[in-house]
Amino acid sequence: MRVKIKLFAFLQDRLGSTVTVDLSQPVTTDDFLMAVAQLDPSLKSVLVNSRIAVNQEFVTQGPLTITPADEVAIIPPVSGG
Amino acid sequence: MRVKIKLFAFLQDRLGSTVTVDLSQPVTTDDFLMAVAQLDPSLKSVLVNSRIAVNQEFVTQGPLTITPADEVAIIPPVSGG
Amino acid sequence: MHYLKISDDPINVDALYQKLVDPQYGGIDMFVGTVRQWTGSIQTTKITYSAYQPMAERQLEKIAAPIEAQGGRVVVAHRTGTLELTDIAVFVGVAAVHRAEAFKWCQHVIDTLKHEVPIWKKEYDTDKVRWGN
Amino acid sequence: MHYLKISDDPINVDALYQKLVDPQYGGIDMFVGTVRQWTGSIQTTKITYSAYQPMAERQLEKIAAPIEAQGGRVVVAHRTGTLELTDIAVFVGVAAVHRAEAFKWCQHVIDTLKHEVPIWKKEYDTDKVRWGN
Repeated sequence: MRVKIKLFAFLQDRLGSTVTVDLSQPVTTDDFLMAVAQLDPSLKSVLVNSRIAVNQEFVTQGPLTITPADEVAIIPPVSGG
Repeated sequence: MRVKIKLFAFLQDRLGSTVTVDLSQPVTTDDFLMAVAQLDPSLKSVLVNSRIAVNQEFVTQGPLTITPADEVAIIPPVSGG
Repeated sequence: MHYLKISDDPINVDALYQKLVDPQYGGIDMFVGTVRQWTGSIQTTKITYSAYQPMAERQLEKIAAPIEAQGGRVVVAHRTGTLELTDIAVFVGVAAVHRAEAFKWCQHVIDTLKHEVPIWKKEYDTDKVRWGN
Repeated sequence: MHYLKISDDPINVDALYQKLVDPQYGGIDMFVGTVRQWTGSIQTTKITYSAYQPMAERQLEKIAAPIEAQGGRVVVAHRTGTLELTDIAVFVGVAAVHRAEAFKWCQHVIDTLKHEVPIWKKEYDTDKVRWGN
């Protein structure tokens, strides 16, 4: 299944605001992170510290079943405030 | 020696902004408080919780030698803020 | 650099905030104490604050000095006179490099002020007039 | 009653303070985070904040809800866009009946925000550009 993933911050600077990856269901959060790491292996150190949000809620490791309607995002370490 | 004492808050409402009392030197802080308590015994409960300031600094129990140039004040429990 | 003032003038949060702004600081904590209507079943209508003004400013100076010596900046304003509901009685602001210090120092200043600074409130409640807390 | 906003609009301390004023409260604690010039020997010239805006507001909602359930009021504003030295990045204000709660809750909101709210800073330092802290 093709899944669109929103990217932010440093990841967005490097890969743009969304990427599309191929994943087989059900998906773990590590699957998302590793699929993006394959697009650019130099991002691995940021990705291992990132979390996944589905429909704007953090999710724990999974496994998850994603539908095309779901909004998936990778949340690198936050630095607001 | 006659000593002028500044009063504040509840004490000032009752006795005015200053009172003059007779005290023999050297003076303890309790001497000041008890001299004022004699002017109005109903103030004793406030006075036992009050502190003495000389020249705008809190002083501990004494004994103190006061000169006419010193500014003596009774500081009832504070309630600012 | 600190600013410590006890006066009848109304307290303006924004003007005092501006005194804390500086590129060396990243965290500013400000505490504002206002006149509250209810304390349990007691209803307050107004409060009159009085102070032993020169001593109160000296006491504030002593509270601020060790914080400034550690690099913070302290701004305190306390009202005297008669205040209505929601009026500001006290403003305590502390600017620091990091936020943990700003919080710690700000709380220290207001906690110490409430014990060591000669200011008194006369509270006009609907049942009676109360001195102090 | 809370107000939680992430936007490009400059943050106005006085306008946000006004949202916290209420006769039921006696203590208001406000934390303001500003753009600081120096972090050790690193000199910052500006910071650009970006956010996953709808999720960030949802996360703030979750932080504020338990405080409001206990009777407090929470006001948070966070900037996005490019900020210069001394500009306000974040305002967190909490109003409570008593001051101890105002301090505790305000610090809790900013501490939690810094871990759980998807906002990022891109810091332009004189030596290089840094993402995050």
